[in-house]
Amino acid sequence: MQTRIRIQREDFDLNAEVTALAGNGEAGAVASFTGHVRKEGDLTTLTLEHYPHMTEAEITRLVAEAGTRWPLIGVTVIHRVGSLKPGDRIVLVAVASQHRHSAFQACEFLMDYLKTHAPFWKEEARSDGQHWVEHRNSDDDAAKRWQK
Amino acid sequence: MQTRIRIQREDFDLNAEVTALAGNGEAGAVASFTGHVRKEGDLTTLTLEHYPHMTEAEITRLVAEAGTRWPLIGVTVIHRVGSLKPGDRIVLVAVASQHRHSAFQACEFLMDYLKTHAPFWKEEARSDGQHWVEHRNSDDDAAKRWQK
Amino acid sequence: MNLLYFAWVRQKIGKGEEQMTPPVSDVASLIAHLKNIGPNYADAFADLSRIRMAVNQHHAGLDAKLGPNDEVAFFPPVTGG
Amino acid sequence: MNLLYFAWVRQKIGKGEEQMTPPVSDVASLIAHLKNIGPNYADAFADLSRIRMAVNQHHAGLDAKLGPNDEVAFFPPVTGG
Repeated sequence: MQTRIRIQREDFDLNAEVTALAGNGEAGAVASFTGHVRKEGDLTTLTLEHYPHMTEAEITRLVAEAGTRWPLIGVTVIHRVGSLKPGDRIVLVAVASQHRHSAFQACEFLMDYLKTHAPFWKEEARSDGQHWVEHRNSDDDAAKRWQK
Repeated sequence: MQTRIRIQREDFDLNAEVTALAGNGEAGAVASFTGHVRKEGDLTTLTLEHYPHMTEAEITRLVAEAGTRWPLIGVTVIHRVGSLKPGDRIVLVAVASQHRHSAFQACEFLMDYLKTHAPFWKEEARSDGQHWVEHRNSDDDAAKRWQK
Repeated sequence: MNLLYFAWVRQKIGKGEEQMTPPVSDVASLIAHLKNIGPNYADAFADLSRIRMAVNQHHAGLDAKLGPNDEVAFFPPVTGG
Repeated sequence: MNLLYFAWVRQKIGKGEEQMTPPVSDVASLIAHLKNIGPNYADAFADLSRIRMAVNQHHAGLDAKLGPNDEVAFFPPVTGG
């Protein structure tokens, strides 16, 4: 399984990433997810902090786990860090497989586990100052669905 | 719900489509699926025929049905017709929602129904001539999962 | 009535579209009528388990009613996506 | 031992990283040790239900064993993706 994991400040080109992942006809199905900074009231900036090295290590472990559950051809995970604005993209998870259901399942599994396991923290800047975003229990519930 | 449906010979730019769909911070989650022509043995060309007008009408109905099942912000469906080569993209379904599970579910629902309801037909060119692709029962089974 | 044929149904019949005003009131009787026109039609409709149809651009069954201004399409099970 | 702090844990403690060799053998006793260093640490670790930890870049619990060369990180529940 071809795995690409990148933590970066820059935006990414979804078209180029999916083209690279699909290869030259190796994969019939690519499921992708992009997470975007929502425009919410007076939110001006969303700043992402992470734990260098552990982030990559943890995502590598999650992708390996996905590879044991579904027949995957390739996975690309790109997560941005630094200062983002409403509308900016935060994350890409793209999964190539021979079969679309496997691609969809693995992509959603990876997003659910990324949300609960990958060491990133979001801080919002609003008119009344900076606030760390609270972890959502609904994300834990989403990840628990995949427990075997 | 913002709906874009296009049947076209040309390839598409996934990055531009997802950016348009996510808007300027309206959607937090975009799930996408791209189907690609697989490289298979001596396959040289895959030609897609469709039923003009009914194709658009049927996909419009499928998107409307998805909109009754999940809270969606926007849907883009692009399906190519004409002659394609191994590695070429065939189809894009992209779904924007506030919540990623809705986006994933609606995207997979639309792909499953597109495969069983949208009037497209694939013809393969191989070294021994042209062959119409047979409908797969597994696609019917996939669509049946969504019956209420 | 406007008749449309797609994929191998079109190839077997030898045309993609034709107008006719057959004395039929549902899809099943239209198919019976077409099979009598010639061997190309009889061949195309030999195995109805392999034929799907649409009336006025909606998927339909053999029992769908037909009027003189309807658009009726015959085609194999779809293989897009 | 290399200690790392992230997000509001880092802000409350006032630094992101420090080295120390505390006389502890698991995460729970490391936290007890840190809380005695000063009010900034006591504040950061006041509510352990809001603290997560990793040992050598793997998620870990309060009962995880520690050795002198381990990397231990403390942070809030994650909010990426």
